[in-house]
Amino acid sequence: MKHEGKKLVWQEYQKEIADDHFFYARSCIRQTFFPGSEKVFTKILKDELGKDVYDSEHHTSCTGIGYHADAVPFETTMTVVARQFALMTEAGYENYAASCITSFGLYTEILETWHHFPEVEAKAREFLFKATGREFKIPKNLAHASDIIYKFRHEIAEKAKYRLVDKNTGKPLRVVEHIGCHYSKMFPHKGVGGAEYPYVLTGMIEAWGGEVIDYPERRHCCGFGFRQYIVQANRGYSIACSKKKFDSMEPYEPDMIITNCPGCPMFLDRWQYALSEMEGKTYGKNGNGIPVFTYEEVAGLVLGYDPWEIGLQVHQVPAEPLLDKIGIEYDPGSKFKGPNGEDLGHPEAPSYLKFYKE
Amino acid sequence: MGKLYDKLAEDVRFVESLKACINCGTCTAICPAAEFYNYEPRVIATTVQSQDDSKIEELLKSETIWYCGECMSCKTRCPRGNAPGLLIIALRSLSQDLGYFTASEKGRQQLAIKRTIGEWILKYGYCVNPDLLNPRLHPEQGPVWEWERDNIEPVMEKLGANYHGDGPGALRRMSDDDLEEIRRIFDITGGTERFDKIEKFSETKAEEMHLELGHDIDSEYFDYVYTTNNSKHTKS
Amino acid sequence: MAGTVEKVRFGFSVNKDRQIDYDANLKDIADIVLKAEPTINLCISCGTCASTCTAGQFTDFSLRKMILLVRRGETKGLENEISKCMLCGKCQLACPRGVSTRNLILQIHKALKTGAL
Amino acid sequence: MIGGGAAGLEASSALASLGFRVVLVEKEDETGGHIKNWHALFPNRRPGTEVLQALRSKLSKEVELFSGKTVTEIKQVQGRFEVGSADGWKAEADAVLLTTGFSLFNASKKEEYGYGIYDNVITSADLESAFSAGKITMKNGEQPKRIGFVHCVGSRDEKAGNIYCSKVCCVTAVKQAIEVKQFLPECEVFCFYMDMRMFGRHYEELYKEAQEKYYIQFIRGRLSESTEDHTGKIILKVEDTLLGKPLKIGVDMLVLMVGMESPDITRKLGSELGLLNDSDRFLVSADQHISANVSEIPGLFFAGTCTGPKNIADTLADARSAALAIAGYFENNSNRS
Repeated sequence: MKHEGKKLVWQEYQKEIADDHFFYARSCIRQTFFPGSEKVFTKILKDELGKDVYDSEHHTSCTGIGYHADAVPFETTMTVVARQFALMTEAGYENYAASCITSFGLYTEILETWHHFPEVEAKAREFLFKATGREFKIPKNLAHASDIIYKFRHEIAEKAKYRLVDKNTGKPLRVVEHIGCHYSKMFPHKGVGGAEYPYVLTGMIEAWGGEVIDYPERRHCCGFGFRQYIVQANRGYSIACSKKKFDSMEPYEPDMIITNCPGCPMFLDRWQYALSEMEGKTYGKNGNGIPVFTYEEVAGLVLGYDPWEIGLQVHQVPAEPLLDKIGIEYDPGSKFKGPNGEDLGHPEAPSYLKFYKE
Repeated sequence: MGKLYDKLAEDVRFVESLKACINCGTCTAICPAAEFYNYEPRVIATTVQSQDDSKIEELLKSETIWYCGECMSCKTRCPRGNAPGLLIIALRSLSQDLGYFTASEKGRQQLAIKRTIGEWILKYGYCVNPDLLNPRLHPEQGPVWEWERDNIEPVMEKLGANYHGDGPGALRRMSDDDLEEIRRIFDITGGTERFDKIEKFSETKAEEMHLELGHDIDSEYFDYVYTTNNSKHTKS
Repeated sequence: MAGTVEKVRFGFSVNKDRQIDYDANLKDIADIVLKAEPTINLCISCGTCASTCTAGQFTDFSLRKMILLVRRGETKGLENEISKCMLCGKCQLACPRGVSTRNLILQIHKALKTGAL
Repeated sequence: MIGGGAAGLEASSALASLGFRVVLVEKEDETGGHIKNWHALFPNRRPGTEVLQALRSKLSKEVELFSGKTVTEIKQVQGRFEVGSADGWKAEADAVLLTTGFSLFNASKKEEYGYGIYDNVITSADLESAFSAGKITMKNGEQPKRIGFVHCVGSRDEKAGNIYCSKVCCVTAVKQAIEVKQFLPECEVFCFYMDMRMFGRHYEELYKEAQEKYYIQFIRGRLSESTEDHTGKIILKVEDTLLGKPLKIGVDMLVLMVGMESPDITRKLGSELGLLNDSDRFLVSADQHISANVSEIPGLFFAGTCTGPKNIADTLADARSAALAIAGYFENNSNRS
């Protein structure tokens, strides 16, 4: 493998990412499963970097999951997206920051469609005005939240308390990066590093001391597939996709997986549990899984945030072996405690996957 | 050129997705659905390209068009700049418009999607919400999710969410005004019409199958479409 | 892990992969057939054999596909497939590359029956 | 003559034999263009040097050769042409023949194939050099046990910016596949193609020989991506389109059949002269069938691959045809005056 070759590709795909004043749009899946990640994102931007992030109470889902599960027509989705843009415009912002990859991909796709078919944009404007009386400007800058963390990765590294390094050996941790399909597969130039060798997570991992693993099924979808997960009868497809990835990355003995899409970390986490129950198979050492993180969680960890404040306890694959490997200080006993230290009991232990109750 | 083909050609997704396929198989080679279903995006493209209405009708009533996961990996690679994944969106739209989707097991699942994700958007402003992800329908979410659901308020507070709260933040309660705007958008843009069609055609199918359609996720027909898998979709 | 009992009812099982895994597939049948009837190498997958095939009119039998399946090591279920051929030999007359199709089918049949499996 | 490859050499000697004074400018130190990098030629695998020597030996002393000069400028001054190079060299001519040839597609632009990233992914040109050096080895020094050839790399590909077929890659792949088998008889060879375009005499026979004598396997499917596994093997994903199934196969070495492109220099000189480039960026002849060597500018002519992909025999015929066209042009001009 020639690292230089990848660097040449990366140079081809530099994208402009705004520096400040973001209109932040939350994600259906992220806020449901990993709300701590959205908290970390705004905390890092506001408290660590002194940026202005506008969090509107009026915005909604972009309807992307409904659209890609084909229950919501394109015209409806475009108009809801137009409404999000209108909220941004009304709030006096120009830089749109999406927490979700499906949203980011959809916004990109819609802007592209509007560019090529101006009559479609005109129709969306007309629909929006009829339904809400709102009007909008197209964002000056559209970024995924991971683009923004990528942009400030070195600033985060400077403030970091920990590095993605094995505290005993001093060696970089071996990290699998998983990019949401809709980040750049449709429009390679809209993603940092393009579609084939995306750099957005690699850049963070490198800046924070880790080493990226390039394994054969690196580009494979996690298997969400919208309707392929939503409907129980189809979940065999969804889990098969993740399994293919685990089998492919296993020989590299990864320490962790980092993702930038809201759905992927949930699936890569839960499917390890389901596979362990179905097949007795675990992908880490000694019955552990491979812990899966959002990039916000990893940023929070290197900055020294409390693992239980950022939400690592709601992962099914425990993070403790990794925290120990890095040497992150944490209180095992407060893992499943409430906000004021109250006892909330604890989840049941799975049959095979290792469980750390305290 | 047939009527169904003409209808497809009206869809902007179609215009963006199919420009003279050369049958090279680049899409199938990279397609996750081609690995785990009896499915080839290449064949979808050539079938539509034939402009043969009887073949297209067959496709609209088939299981085949429901296998794609819309990951759009095909779009990255096609040497002709096609996107079978977008073509699938156009086909699925038409299949639902014409009521053909109830002819296939996978197509019938649209009712389950409408009654979950679809209606949740209108109720919560988001496609998913922890309140809705019942461990009974999602056993794969595991014991940690069950614990989280049992302790949802303190856990969400600890993780900084504004669970069911007013004002901004994760998992906030959406205001009625905002939800009303979304509903109006659905009414004007064909979203409501799509939902109604899914219900209407599912009703006919449910009657035919002697299953109770009901109005929510606790009905015979819902349960049937949500869980049935005849196992003929994959390699045996 | 042998003897694992599924404790949770998920309502689905992991879909099987239909991708041809060339490296994992055994090529024992192909090896035998290649030696027994080397003209299999001359096939250009033009489909003339399949289009002229009488059995192919009434079943989904296709010698063109059969040859590829043997070469890729995808031999599961092939024995049943090949028994659909009636050995009429029309394909041999039609083949533009001079593949000895009749003997090829016999050799595939034989290999599948007695092969190294 | 701008360019001393096959077309430039052949047209020069043809024009010289017709009695014209010829100035041949070549950007490299030696004439021969791509042929001098090609170990053997299809379909009969004769050494490239053999053809090159024949072409060079025909050059008489009437041909004045300037090598190591990159032409950067062609100007029309009062019915004549002024040709200049970057280092200040200048020449005047009554007619100019562009024989600027082709450049090879930069394989690293097909990012998903991993050229320049994965160690054992090489191009067809790299493989010719390996043949010349008499050594086909992987990065670790071992001999490959399985090699894959990918047709249409940078050809028939809108994503790569080239919709056209480069014509010669299919037969080159077959030739190289056979040579690999002659070199390493134990090595398995696979060709991944979309269509086998065996357009020339004895090409189809070569294809048959590859199957019959060398057991080379042809799989109809365009490569979608290659990756490297933990053992260094290159993992390919294609569809076996004739079976209608995705296929995964590991190879020790992957050879990318890079296509032909119009070189930057042709487009630069062409646009300064006001010549038209086609959508494929090759130069446009006055008439594709009837006057393929004639440009829109009186006195300016084309030969060889500057007007599109050609094999050597067609290039040489095109060069001789250009020589006749130029001779005819002077004949007409002198009759008129």
